[in-house]
Amino acid sequence: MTFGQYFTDIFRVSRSIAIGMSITLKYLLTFKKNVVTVQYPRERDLIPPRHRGIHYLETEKCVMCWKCSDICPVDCIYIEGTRGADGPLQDGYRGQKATLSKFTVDYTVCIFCGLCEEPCPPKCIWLGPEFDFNATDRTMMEKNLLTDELYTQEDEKFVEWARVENERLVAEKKRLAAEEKAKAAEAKAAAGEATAVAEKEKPGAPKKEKGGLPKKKEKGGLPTKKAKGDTKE
Amino acid sequence: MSGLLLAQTPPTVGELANQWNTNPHQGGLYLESALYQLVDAMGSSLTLPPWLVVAATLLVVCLLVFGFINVFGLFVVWLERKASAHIQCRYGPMEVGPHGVLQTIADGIKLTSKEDIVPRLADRPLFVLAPIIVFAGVLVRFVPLPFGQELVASDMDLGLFFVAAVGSVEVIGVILAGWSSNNKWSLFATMRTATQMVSYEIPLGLAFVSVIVCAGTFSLQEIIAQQEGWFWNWFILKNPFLLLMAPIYLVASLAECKRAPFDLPEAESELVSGFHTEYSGMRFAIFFLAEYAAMYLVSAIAVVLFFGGWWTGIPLIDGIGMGADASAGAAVTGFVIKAAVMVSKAVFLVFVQIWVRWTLPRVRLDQMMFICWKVLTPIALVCLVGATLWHLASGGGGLFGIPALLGLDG
Amino acid sequence: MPEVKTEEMLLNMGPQHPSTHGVFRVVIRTDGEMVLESESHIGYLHRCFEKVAENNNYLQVVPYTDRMDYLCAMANNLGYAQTVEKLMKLQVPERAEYIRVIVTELNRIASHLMAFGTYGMDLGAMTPFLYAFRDREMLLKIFEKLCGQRLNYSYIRVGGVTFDMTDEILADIERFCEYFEPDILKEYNDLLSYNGIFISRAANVGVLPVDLAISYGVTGPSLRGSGVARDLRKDEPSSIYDRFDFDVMVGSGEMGTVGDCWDRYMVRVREMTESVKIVRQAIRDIPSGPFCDKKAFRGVKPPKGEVYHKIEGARGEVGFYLVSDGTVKPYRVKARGPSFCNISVLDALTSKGDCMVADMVAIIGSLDIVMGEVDR
Amino acid sequence: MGLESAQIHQIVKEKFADSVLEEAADAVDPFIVVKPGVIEDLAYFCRDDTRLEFDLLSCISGVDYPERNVIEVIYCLDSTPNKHWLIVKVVLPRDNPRVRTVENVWRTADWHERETYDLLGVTFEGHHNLIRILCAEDWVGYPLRRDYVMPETYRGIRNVVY
Repeated sequence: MTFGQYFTDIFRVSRSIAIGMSITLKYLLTFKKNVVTVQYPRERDLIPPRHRGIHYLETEKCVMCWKCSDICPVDCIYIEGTRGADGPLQDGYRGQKATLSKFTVDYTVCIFCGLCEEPCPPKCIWLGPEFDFNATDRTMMEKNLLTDELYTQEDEKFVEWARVENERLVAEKKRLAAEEKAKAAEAKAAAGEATAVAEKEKPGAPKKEKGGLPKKKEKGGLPTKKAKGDTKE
Repeated sequence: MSGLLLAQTPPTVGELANQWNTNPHQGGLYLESALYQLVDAMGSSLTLPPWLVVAATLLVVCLLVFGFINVFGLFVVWLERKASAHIQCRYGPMEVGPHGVLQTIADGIKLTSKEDIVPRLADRPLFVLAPIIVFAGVLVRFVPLPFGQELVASDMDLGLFFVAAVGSVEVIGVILAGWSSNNKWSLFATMRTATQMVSYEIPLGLAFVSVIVCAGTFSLQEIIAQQEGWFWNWFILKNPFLLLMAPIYLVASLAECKRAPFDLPEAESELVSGFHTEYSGMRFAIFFLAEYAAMYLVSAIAVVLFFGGWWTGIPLIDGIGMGADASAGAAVTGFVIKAAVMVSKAVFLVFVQIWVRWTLPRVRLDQMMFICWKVLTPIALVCLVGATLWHLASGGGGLFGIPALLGLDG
Repeated sequence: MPEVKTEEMLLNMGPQHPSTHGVFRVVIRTDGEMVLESESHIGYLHRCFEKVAENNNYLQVVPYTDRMDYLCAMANNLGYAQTVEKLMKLQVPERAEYIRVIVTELNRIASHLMAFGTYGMDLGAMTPFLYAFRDREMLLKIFEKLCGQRLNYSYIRVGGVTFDMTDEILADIERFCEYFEPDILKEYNDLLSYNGIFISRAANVGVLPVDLAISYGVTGPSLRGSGVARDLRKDEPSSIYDRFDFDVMVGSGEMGTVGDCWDRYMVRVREMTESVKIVRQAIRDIPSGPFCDKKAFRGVKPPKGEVYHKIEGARGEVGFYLVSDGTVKPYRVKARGPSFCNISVLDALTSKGDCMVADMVAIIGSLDIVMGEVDR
Repeated sequence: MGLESAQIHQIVKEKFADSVLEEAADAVDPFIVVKPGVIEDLAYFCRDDTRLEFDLLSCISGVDYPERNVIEVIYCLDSTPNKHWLIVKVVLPRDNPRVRTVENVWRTADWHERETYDLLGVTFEGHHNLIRILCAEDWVGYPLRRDYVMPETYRGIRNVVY
């Protein structure tokens, strides 16, 4: 190492350190506009409609075809019940021929892959926007979607709030997007007709949207209280 | 000292203090001597043996310093978490108290209530002793450290020397901690600590010496007193070589208190948590506190040596309460201002340490040694010689002595 | 002076160690700080992917592929889906191909961001990690919007993709590219890549010569860091990668020797730019039309046969050897995880005697392994 | 791109005329089946021949066929300079699958062979360290064989069946 290189190295390292420190200082001084985290239980981030959280079951639609539990790669869905007296179902959608006594999802096993949504003929099971339930025991993670309350009474208030909050966030996002669009349109108008509107056309491909958050039949928990399981034998 | 305590006719406490404390600046607000005077004033009615009074006085002083360390530790841990959070686009602690200021207290309570685990194969006595030694090593260095004008536990003639000398005690504690944990990773950290802290005392000592040469005294009070006046009278601006020496001191002090980028002894991605891997609960808290106390210590010494101690650098403000004819209110105001200036300067340097930590990656062991022995030490040696010669040539005037040289110095 | 006697020490690095990126155990023989020899032990995260795949049908295997390389799950999905499609000679719709390219490249960026961040953290710089996570979060939000999950997407399946790309998401992606590409990457480089301490830690450390790398089957950015321009996106463009214009980044020994940790690291940082390039082109060209083969989605039954298919994942060659016996379940799925081969070179790199314990961390970090993929 | 697979097969067949048992040219991915005995020579040839230069061993996979009572070991070779590939198979008897190791040819074969040994019980003769890699060292049985039965317990840990 030559004498000159020795000092160049010291200078180079010091300079790079100074650059790095100026970056962090910049962030420190302007942290108000940089902060990206949210204070979780009090603020929430937007949960998009396609979010795959815990299951929703529309009990009255279910025809007990076992398709969801068949497709489940980890076999976490257990269904019990009867399929009605008058033989096999011809039309599953309006059949209402099934009486469920048990529809259990074991959340210690479930991997939230969403495969159970697709084969369901009446589309009565889907993965909803909720994800934050807790348990103090392994066995409590096994939820009977017919009877078990996913949340305690206390938590339900929170869940309800979270739903409202999410709707607010969606609305705000939409508003912002609309504003942006308006602004962009304005800018385009200002730019004049010089630019061709060539790439405006975007595909209107088939959509498989759930259309916002699933509306719940009852407040909180899972919309399944009605069909409380009394098995007909 | 033993002769003193066994003296036939017990001396009054004031005499004792005078005999013991040979400082020429008697009569100020030095904590130790102030307490002696206090005791002395009411002493005639007390019939306590003098050694007890001395011991009690020392204990009170010690507790005051200890309290300061605790409060400071609570504050700086919060500052570090907040600063790092804001650097990293986060909020940091927000829940306990406004902006989470009480978070550290909550954490402290949590730590004290945690189980105190000693590994089965650990060397129990040494394991228990280690955090105490580490903390004592830091605490004892606070003795000559001024917190404000005449606000010092004990003003020693050889204050700076004392700081450098007892600094090594901390190393012993860290080595004990790593060794007694009976953990190979802790042992790694121990060896790293030993090499690092012993090595970095050289540039640190050279920085001390260069200031001592310019100031002509070891006493921290006296060193600060010499930097009175405009801010160009600060040592960093008195002498261009000291201007170079200040960054050397700051880098070496980073290494001395094991802060990033020299946090090899605790390198959490390499050694899990270094020498305090096996510690939990209160013992861990003591290590933690010692680290932050050491951060304040090196920063405060940097302030004393290079950045004008308690002087604001503007004579108008510094003059408040100075002089014999100052009113009591002005004196108190001046005293408070000086203490505040001293502490806030040190806290700013602590903040710089935090800022550096959250920016830079860690160096490797050989690079750490390279920086010490091949970069800092030679440059510090050159600076020492240069500073001495400059001091002799310029006579120690402010702003590198240039105004004095040009005859502008009043 | 009498010779100083030192004692060698056997040290277990892992399975629980902050810098092994998962449950990976290396037994290292050290002399002080020097590593004399190392021996890797894997298998702590073995989940029998291949056995599970035998017992599930073709559709049910998809969620398991997510969990191999969970940082770049799209590439695994894509590799598996294309393997089955190759066996079935199934043509997926054009739009699906474009969506696949977009999401795979975005996932590559997310994965490289993770590699960038954790590498900084391995070397002691905490802040770049958080910055990388901040930007990765944007991508994860886009993925969440697109397919409902943030890591284990199960998005690309045999026959297409599960959800259509909406205009809104495309706009989000465009916004991300706008935000990310020149500015943020420059900031990363200033903060970490060209930092003096970082360079001294990463340059000339863990030099991986080309012949050693190829002999050990190292692929992906780790191989390109050694100066070999092998990128399956260019060499054997599996889907529509030949339609895009991008460069293959190779290490050049800019800061030290070719094939050192810094080169491997820098290849990843530079590849993010290229991925953004691809994404921009794909967004520009994306056609309209169906996004999946509805028939294939209901269930597939490939003919008898066997096939090996490889694509370029974020860490290298993601390969699937698939044997079908003509039923709805695969007879055998063998997954070739790039991390499995990449990490096997570690012992050769660290046993040369010039490696310190701190370098060990740097080397493991620069190989960028995901234990889910090593152990499967 | 390098050579077509037919050309590669031709080159291999020229050299190992007697040892190539089968050539599946019209499969989705064409492959050749060779005698187990020549695999190391073939590997050296494939790596060192200037026309082939298969310097990268992508993967080694084993497939168990209980009906045919064989285990197939499949070598997927790749060439970084020539950008072509080759799939070589050896067919081994199921009760005693033994084949010569190729770890001296490609270092990566070390781990791949250990994995194949671990999961399928194929013994690679000459391998320097043929021990289990993914399963625990005292694991019993070869999990990827079709007739493998999951043990009830392992060292007292119950096997949970969902």
